[in-house]
Amino acid sequence: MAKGLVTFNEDICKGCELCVAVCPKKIIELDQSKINAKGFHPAHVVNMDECIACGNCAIMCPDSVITVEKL
Amino acid sequence: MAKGLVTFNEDICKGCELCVAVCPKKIIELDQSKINAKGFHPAHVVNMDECIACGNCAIMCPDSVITVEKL
Amino acid sequence: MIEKVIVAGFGGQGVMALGKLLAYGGMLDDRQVSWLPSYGPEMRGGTANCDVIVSDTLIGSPVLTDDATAVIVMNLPSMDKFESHLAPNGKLIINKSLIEKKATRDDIEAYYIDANEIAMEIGNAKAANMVMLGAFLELTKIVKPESIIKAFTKVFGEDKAKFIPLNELALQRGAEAVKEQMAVS
Amino acid sequence: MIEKVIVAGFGGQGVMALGKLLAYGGMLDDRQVSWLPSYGPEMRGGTANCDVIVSDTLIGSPVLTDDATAVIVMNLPSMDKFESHLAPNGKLIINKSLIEKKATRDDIEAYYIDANEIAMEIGNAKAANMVMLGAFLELTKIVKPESIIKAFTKVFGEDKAKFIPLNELALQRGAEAVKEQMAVS
Amino acid sequence: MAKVLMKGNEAVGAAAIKAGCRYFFGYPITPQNEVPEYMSKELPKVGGVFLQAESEVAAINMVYGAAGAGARVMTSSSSPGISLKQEGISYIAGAELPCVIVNMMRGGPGLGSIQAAQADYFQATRGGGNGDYRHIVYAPASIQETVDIMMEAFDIADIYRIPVMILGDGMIGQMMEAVEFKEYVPRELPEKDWATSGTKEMKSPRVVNSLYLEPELLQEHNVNLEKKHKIIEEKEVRYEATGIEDAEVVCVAYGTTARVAKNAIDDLAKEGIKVGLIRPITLWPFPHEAFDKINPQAKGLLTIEMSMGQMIDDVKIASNGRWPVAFEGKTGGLVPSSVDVVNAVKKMIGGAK
Amino acid sequence: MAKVLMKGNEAVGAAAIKAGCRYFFGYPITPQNEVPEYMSKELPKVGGVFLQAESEVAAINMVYGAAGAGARVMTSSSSPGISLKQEGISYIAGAELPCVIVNMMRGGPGLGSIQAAQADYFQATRGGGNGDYRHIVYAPASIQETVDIMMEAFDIADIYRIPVMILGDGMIGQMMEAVEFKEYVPRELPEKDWATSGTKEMKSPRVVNSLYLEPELLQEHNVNLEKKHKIIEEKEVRYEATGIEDAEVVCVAYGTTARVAKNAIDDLAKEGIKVGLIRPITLWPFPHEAFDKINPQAKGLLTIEMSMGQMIDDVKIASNGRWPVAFEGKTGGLVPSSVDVVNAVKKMIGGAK
Amino acid sequence: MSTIVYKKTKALNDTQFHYCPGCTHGIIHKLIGESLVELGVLGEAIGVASVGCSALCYKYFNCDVQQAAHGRAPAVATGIKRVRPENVVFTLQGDGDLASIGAAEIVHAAHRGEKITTIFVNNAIYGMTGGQMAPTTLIGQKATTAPEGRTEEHSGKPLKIAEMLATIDGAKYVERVSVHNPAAVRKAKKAIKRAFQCQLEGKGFAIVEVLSTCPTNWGMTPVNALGWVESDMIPYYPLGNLRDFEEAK
Amino acid sequence: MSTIVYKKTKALNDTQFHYCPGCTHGIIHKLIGESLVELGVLGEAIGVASVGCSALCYKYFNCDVQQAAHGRAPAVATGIKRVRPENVVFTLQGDGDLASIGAAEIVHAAHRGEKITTIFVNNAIYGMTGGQMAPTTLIGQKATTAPEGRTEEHSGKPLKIAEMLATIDGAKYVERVSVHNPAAVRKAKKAIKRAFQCQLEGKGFAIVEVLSTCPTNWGMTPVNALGWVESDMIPYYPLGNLRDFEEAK
Ligand SMILES: Cc1ncc(C[n+]2csc(CCOP(=O)(O)OP(=O)(O)O)c2C)c(N)n1
Ligand SMILES: Cc1ncc(C[n+]2csc(CCOP(=O)(O)OP(=O)(O)O)c2C)c(N)n1
Ligand code: SF4
Ligand code: SF4
Ligand code: SF4
Ligand code: SF4
Ligand code: SF4
Ligand code: SF4
Ligand SMILES: [Mg+2]
Ligand SMILES: [Mg+2]
Repeated sequence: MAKGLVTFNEDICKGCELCVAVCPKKIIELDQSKINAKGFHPAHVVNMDECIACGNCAIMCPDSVITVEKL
Repeated sequence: MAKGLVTFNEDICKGCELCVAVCPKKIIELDQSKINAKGFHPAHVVNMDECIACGNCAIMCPDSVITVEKL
Repeated sequence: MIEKVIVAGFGGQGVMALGKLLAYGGMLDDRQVSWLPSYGPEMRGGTANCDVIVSDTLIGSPVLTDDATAVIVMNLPSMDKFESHLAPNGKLIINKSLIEKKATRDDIEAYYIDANEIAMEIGNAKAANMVMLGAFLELTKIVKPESIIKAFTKVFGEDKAKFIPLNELALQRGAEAVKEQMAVS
Repeated sequence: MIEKVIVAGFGGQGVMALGKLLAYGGMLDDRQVSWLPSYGPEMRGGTANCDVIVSDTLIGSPVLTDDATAVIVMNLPSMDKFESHLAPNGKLIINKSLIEKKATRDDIEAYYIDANEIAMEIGNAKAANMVMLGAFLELTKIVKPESIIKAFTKVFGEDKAKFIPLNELALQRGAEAVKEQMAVS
Repeated sequence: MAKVLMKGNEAVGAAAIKAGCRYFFGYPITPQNEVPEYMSKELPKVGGVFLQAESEVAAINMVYGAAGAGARVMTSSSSPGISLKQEGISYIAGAELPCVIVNMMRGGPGLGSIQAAQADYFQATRGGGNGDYRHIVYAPASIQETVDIMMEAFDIADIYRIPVMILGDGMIGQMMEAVEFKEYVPRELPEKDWATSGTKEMKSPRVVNSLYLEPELLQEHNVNLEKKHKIIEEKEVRYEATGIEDAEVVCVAYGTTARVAKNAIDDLAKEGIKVGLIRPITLWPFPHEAFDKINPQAKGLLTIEMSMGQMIDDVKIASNGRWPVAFEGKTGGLVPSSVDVVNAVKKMIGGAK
Repeated sequence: MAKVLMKGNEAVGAAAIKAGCRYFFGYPITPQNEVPEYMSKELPKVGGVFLQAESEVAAINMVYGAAGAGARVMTSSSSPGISLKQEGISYIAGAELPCVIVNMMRGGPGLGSIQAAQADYFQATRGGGNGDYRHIVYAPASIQETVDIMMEAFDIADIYRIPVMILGDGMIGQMMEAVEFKEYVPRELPEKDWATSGTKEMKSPRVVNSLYLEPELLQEHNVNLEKKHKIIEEKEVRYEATGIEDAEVVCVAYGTTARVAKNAIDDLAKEGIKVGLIRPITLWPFPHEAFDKINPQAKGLLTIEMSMGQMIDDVKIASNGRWPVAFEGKTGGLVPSSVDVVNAVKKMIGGAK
Repeated sequence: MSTIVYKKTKALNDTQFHYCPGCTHGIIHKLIGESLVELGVLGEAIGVASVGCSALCYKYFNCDVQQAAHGRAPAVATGIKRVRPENVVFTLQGDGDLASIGAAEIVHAAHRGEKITTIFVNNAIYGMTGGQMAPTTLIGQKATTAPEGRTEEHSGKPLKIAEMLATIDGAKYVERVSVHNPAAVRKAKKAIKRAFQCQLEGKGFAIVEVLSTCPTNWGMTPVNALGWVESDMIPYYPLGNLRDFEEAK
Repeated sequence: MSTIVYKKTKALNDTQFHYCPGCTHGIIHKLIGESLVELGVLGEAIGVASVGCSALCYKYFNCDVQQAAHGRAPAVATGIKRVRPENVVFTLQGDGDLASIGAAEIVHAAHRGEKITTIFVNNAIYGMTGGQMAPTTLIGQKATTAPEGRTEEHSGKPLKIAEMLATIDGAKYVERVSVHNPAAVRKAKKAIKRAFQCQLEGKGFAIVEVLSTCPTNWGMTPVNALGWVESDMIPYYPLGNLRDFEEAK
């Protein structure tokens, strides 16, 4: 399996959880410890090692928060 | 064959010849000898004996000029 | 010099064309001209009329109400409607072929032209309007018949040039017809 | 007596509801009232604010520009925007839970309420707006808390009656929180 | 009835239903959405019909059909939507059908903004549609007045067989105030003996129409409409006028801006400056008569609008050169403040006192 | 070029093409059908596009799109069709796009008649659409003038980025007069650096828009529009004024009725009655300045219209109480006669002389 | 004894039609009138006239009529029917009116399943205004706004209204007929009657598209115009029923 | 070395969307932008914004945009395309905009075979104005103007735009897609690209109907909204291609 690197432009995340829902590895979560300027808990990957770089999260993110790289 | 009696409300005939065209017996003509108040030669039946009371002429007359009776 | 003319008849009798030729001819004679049509609600078979002004001076309103100097009527309903639009001493030119009635006013000049018959004689029933125009021109001299003929292809297109001789003739015959009456009247 | 209040925050923080309860309560207390909302282009997640006037005399314009007697701000952008709308000596009531900044003007009275924390404490984060309202009522006495509670089912419907005790508590806690500051300030 | 706190838009709906309106055809547009939303909830309960049309154009033509069939019917929209209704309104006026049209104005031109404005005054009072027609325009300044006028509007429409427009703005539509619903007491209304209902009961066919191909008949029709307009101008003018006989300056303002003017006038009074107010309640017919009562020595008239200046034309006509006419306004969703008005008045009387 | 005899409607088309108009979007309606018909025949010959839209609403929005893409574009219609275009016109004004709109007015309200009228004056000059906007309105009185104005109209539209309306009537559209086409000499025109054309040549994206959700921005936009309007009012007013300095009565009339007025004035002159004429050529901006030249002792102003009286509002504003203002008119397709005008003038000066 | 084979319907009064000689608008008027009489609902009928040559039809029908703005007859009919569900409401619309400016209104009357009956007179031209191109004008057909004839490249292929509306569930009866000869007229009458029946049974929206002539603007004699319907129109606009009270496919 | 699997398209600038959290309007914007870039025509593109939540899309796209009146985007696009046939013109329209007020304009853009591309965002509701019923609102679905849920008796069954337009010959490409999961999004992108291809090849009108969510007005979480598209919308609005460059049947 390919490995992935997923980065979030946290400031513009709206916490909608679409990325969370479509990640096949279930490794995305909202970061309850943060609130961004828009007032949302931004999404982040909790276990990057499991990421398979499928791009689903990025494809589904309506706000282009996510960049996915294959390592 | 049924026999027919066809009457024309000549004053309102517009001389369009639709009745002429659809008469299966070809017995309708415009009466070139008359001009009605609207400025048209009105239609009339030239040989009533041949009329079969099919009603075609009346059905097609857009101006309800024609009444057809079966004798 | 100014002529304010109402031309009226059934749709199909060429009243609009008559008016246009008159206006175009007037323009070719370097006069001021206007032509204003008016149609009934019917697309075909209804009545039609136009107001034409040919003048040496600037034309004000193109609408003629009760100040027409001439009225050319091609059928009875038109005569009934427009006789009253003539100014006193105006000319009423009547298509006798289709109108049996006489003018009712006595403060005007009336002329009776067998326009349809004359047109048939010269070979085309459709030229009745030109016969009437010929009569009008003879009476008023407001536009030269040559100018009308020049206007012909402008109004109807070059491909109608072949009808010019017929129409020239119609104008002449109309003029002749009215001359007789000018003599007697 | 007249209070002209701007209530502002994120959509979802209940600022519109706060304003409505205040206006309805004022009406039950036989005062003249007006409530005027204003939304940003976003349907959700944007900012929202409303102007509320509670008065003993006829209300002129329902719009508050720079003549607010009190401003209740639930988040930082609202504070940045509306602090300037306060009239001199006006009251700025700040949701300290989300706003770290202090009031910048010194011709006004500022109060800092840990609204979100207090609301969490009493069991519902959504009640932060009621905590703020409690503080405001304590400061101004413009409407009786009982009237706000009476207004509750009118504004939200009978089926929300079960939330009344919670909201009553939130009003009280807000009042208490501001009382401490009135003491110190 | 006890007072309730209500949004202007909902109050519009409630008042209409109380006044017997049973049919509503409309299309969503901010800031009047609560009108159709209220109607969709409440009309079915009283046996009425709410229908969301496919467009404002369709809505106004549904109103035409329903009104022609004898119904009490209304529609509601906001500025761009009202623009689309202009042909239909012209038809309704031409066919002399009664109906009520609400316009909660917003900023323009074009898509503009969704905030309150008063920039459709010309359209409302001059007819944005084609031909010689008029319709009554009421401009309420509070929710209570909106409700009271709504309840009368349907009667007025029926009596004169004319569309009646309620010209509010986004603020009137969106704000909440306390309001009391009086019992609806209908005026004496003429029978709708022109409404299409089928010829069954042996009546002769009825035609609802605005087409008159013969110019003479159309002219006659226009003259008859004009006669009706004259009667309305005589009988239906409404306005509020305060302190105009001895004013130094008279403010003229309607709806929301009249409220601002009142604040300013109070403030100016405190400074000893006497300012009067004419608040047209009917924009058409415009209250020309009110101007005859103005202090002839007044320094001028100040028109205040949430527009770049539209009613000012009527103020000038009414003034007829007797006083200078000035303008103070904001547009695009902004509301002039009482300070703006105070300053404008002071400018007119020549600096601060 | 030699004179030709042309129908007004065709002359409109011919002049537009001479002025470089290459796009026409319209919908049939009497009495202006010869405009689209002419364009459908002639535009393809010069590489232009004629498109019959599905409706007037679509047509005006196609004009919006084409104008926004930088084209010289026009549409044409008659009264009810113009009503339908009001929202679109408001958008075009709001987005500051240049275009030419022809209205050959007919009788109204509603479907009305197909005969000539001047009953859309309010709509044309006040904007039947929503919001604060204006557009230039030219009212030619002869085919020659129509042609001359058409050829300028596109330049004016480009210079000010504003819709320009040619307000004719069925008579102007249907009549034939001799007309001479002068060579089109364009004014100095600003570059259309706002037109959407793709960002290919490394330009930054362009937006054509009338939406300003922030009230402050919309207000600013409105103030900018107003500034433009003021410049137009200063620079583009056009009118004809004759014999007004020593007139007993001054007629005010535009288009067709101005021609009637001229006849009447000639007739009155023969009777020794001095009557002047103000003929606004631009209806907006209205020629207020002309009124300052009127004989202060004149007995009054007579507005003549083919309507129940619409321009009379502007005449009253311009008069500003200096003279009484009277009205003479016919509507619904009828044209006032010179006798009507003569009588009206005599009435004003107190019976026959 | 004699029996009447054909006599003017009592649904029409004695005002003479303003239609051009041989224009089949007149035949369609007769069919509507006869259908209303035969169904016994003339007294309940409220017609909606559109803008086109038939704009003046209110002068001819012996029933109540409202004249509607161009294209808006379905909206006007909706307004009437919602107020008076017990009445029989129909619109009479031309192809300029219904297929062009009124496209949204007819689609949405169908979409809502409005219980009205529409008689759609498709003569492939704008009659009243003098022969401009309609959405239904055939490829190659000349019109005053398509002086060289309609081309697909410039204006697309003619719009098939019956086919389009038949995809909408609320359109419970959709049929295309013609009136170019007596047999066709008899079929057209059946369809019109059934379209009213659809309304009487409360099924939903019903429309009959009738291919009709415009001798004046086609530049043909009335008789030749009938021939053109058969030779040119019917091949592009096939006659037949598309929906007969059942659901959309 | 790492390769980029997914990165924000350069067809969008850095302005943040005003859309509600999880609203799939944003996904659709991305697909349009990516398609334009991949086809190499971003520089030729002229978009037409409609009136609905996407009215402000001109703030986001890195191409020229005209904002159109409600429902009239196809007319505006027609005006642009007839003036600039070499440009790539697209409209982005909601279901209120396209299926309701703009029904005539979309039908006629299709009818004329206008060489434009329409992206039709069907979220079964009026988003921007706060949740009123659309022609596409499902039976039983609640809306602020259908507080008890839409009923067939009152408002008919929802309008199937793709099916209706597919009957029109000039509509050369018609497909319905969804964006409720990554696989659907990938298919949607293909369809949108092909719809632009249709324009680039000069075939005619192309439309892609995209089933989209409105969590806010549906009263659901964004994730549940995706589920509702699958469970409720797709069964009524079947996905798939209806016209792929060929003639209408
Ligand atoms: C809003 C509006 N636009 C245009 C017209 C002009 N107009 C009158 S009838 C007509 C079209 C007639 O064509 P059609 O509907 O096919 O009817 P037909 O005359 O062919 O029977 C038009 C465009 C109008 N009256 N109103
Ligand atoms: C002429 C006109 N009518 C109504 C409106 C109000 N309006 C704005 S957006 C909208 C509908 C939005 O719904 P939709 O097209 O489905 O887009 P969505 O917001 O759902 O994406 C309406 C009716 C308007 N701006 N203009
Ligand atoms: S790329 Fe795939 S696996 Fe990795 S976080 Fe995104 S959705 Fe999960
Ligand atoms: S999909 Fe995008 S906006 Fe939504 S939570 Fe994930 S990163 Fe944030
Ligand atoms: S009834 Fe038949 S046979 Fe007799 S005249 Fe008429 S068409 Fe001819
Ligand atoms: S069909 Fe009727 S109108 Fe035509 S010629 Fe025969 S009788 Fe006359
Ligand atoms: S113009 Fe055509 S459709 Fe109209 S009445 Fe004449 S023939 Fe019939
Ligand atoms: S209202 Fe609905 S469609 Fe609009 S942005 Fe929010 S979720 Fe999306
Ligand atoms: Mg037709
Ligand atoms: Mg939507």
